[in-house]
Amino acid sequence: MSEETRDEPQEQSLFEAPPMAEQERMVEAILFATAEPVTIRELTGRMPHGSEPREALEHLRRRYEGRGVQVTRIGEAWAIRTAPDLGFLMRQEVVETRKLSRAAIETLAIIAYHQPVTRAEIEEIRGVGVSRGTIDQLIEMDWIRFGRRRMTPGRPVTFVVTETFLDHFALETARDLPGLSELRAAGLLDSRPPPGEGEEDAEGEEATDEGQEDLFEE
Amino acid sequence: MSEETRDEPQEQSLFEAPPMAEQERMVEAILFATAEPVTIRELTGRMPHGSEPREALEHLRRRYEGRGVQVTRIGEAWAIRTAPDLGFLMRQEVVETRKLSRAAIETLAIIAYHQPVTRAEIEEIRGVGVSRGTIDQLIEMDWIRFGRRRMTPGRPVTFVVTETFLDHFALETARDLPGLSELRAAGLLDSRPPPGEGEEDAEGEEATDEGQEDLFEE
Amino acid sequence: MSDSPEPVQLDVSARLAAEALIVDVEGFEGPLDLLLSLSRTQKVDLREISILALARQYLAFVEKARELRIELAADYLVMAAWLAFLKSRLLLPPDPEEEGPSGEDLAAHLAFQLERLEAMRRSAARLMARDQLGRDRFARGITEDVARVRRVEYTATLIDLMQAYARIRTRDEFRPYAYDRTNLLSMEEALDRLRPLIGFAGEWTDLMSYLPDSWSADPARRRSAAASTFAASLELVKEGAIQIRQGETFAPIQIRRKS
Repeated sequence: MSEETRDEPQEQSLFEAPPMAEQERMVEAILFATAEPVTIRELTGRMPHGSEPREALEHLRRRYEGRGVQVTRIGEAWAIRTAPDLGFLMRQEVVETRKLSRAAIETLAIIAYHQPVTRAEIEEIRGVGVSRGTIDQLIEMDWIRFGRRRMTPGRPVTFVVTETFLDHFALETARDLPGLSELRAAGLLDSRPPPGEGEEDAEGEEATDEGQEDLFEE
Repeated sequence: MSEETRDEPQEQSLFEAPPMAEQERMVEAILFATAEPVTIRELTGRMPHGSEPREALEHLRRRYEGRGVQVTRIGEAWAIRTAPDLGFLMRQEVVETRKLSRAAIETLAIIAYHQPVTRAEIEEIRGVGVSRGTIDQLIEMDWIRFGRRRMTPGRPVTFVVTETFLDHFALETARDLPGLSELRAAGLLDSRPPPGEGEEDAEGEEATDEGQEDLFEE
Repeated sequence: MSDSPEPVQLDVSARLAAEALIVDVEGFEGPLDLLLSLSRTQKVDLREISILALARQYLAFVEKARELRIELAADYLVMAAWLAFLKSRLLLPPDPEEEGPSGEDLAAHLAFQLERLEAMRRSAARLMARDQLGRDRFARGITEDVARVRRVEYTATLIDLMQAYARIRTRDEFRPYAYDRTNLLSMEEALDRLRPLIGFAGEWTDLMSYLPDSWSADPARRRSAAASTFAASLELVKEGAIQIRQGETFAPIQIRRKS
């Protein structure tokens, strides 16, 4: 097999250099397989006598124009390199999905049910302070955004949920969020209403759906 | 209603795969970047959603036909390798591998042609015991690995060749082994039991042949 | 790939070669290898081989080796015994009373084994003659690693959201007890206080100097403020914003901005 094929070009080289197309193939193979960028001198040394590596290199460089890899000059040497616009393929993003922290999901729930709502109001409802990081995280996820400023002293900023939020939770509007009595019916509310209050709540549900402000006042 | 119809194409366009020419460039860049064969699964994972690496590979393979480097299939993976006729240029890159003993070469050939094959079967074919060192050496070179256990008494372990083996000997699949079909036609790959003790083995023989096909399919 | 050991001189006669065959048992990989080697002297297709002649040659070989007092491995002798038995079967007319396989069947199987071994030898040679990676074909010289970037994506379901809300509303019915305590500095408060101040802490400074003024006099308030400020400082260390140190047990805890 390879014995003859290996010897042949060498013998040929005694007389004349291989055709340019062949030289181009050679440069291509050498640039591909060599562990470091290759200089013209090195190419000359490795290719059959009489070869013109500079010209072959130029042909090769043009052939790779616009391809996924490119024939690139690095100082005095040449190498094949990934096209710059495809560098992103050499990075593999591993996405790790984590559940939102309790603080974040509670803050989000309050904003969704009570929007527009100020930070002070959120803290009052949660009964604990809301860290800046939690708000930042929800804004970064594009689940909440700033609403209008409240027309009260200090003109505090309010928070509302975004379209992205509605998309994620498959809601048309924040009003579609189930009301308290529905939560209770679904077993999501542990505490039992005081006797007799159940009826009242069923009606109150109507009101809840209408205005979230009402719910907050409750 | 109209909302839904408007949303659908939008979602599609979000995941629209890049044009095939662009996918070809991407496959080119990924294959060029590594010395190891890259599986279709890995390509799919790294390319944008909806890409068709199999088709892109086919385009790329054709593009490199006759070039100094070639797009080569190795089992379920793909790699770029220099054209074999240019090996003479790469004297500097030649890795001196440990010379394999005759026993190791024969054992390797028997595993390749008879896989999956048990140690007892290798010994039966060679007419001599297989030393542990021989098997260990081939496993260490990552040319053979353990296959499934044979469902016969004692559940002996079997050996099969690896992708590294295919890559090393420029084989697309184990089916491309030289002379495989002739050997099979001549019945030389049958595990023919010695006369008089074959009855219970007759079934096992069937299973062996099937197993081999199975493995090729993988 | 030659089976017989390398002859020292190429011009020695066939007789000498035959002797070498007898003397050098080590050169063979077992009885089957020896049989294959002997069968080659018949110069016929392995399927046509005379097993009888082969058995005679093998037995003669074993006999000769014994005369020369060469130690023969057990498997050579087992093969010899088996071939002697096979020879008798092939020579004698078949006994209809006798159970078991006929001499022809046994001979055919031996021929099959030899042919198969020969075929594997040829295949091994063809395999090794292929273009090999690292000798005739080469892999990429300059490789690029795939950098794995970890990205955390937070998520929640509608159920999570509703449960969270339900939790708060349920809690509403009993007002949180801790919140009523005025002598309690929360970690969030301490963090809010510490965060803008650390920008100025280029040097190591005592953590206690960061307590709010109104919190350092009363021991209860001071305790709470110290604890929450310390917790807040650990949070900032975790974020990589500051460094923290303590010379020894009970020594002042010092912090400074991470440059």
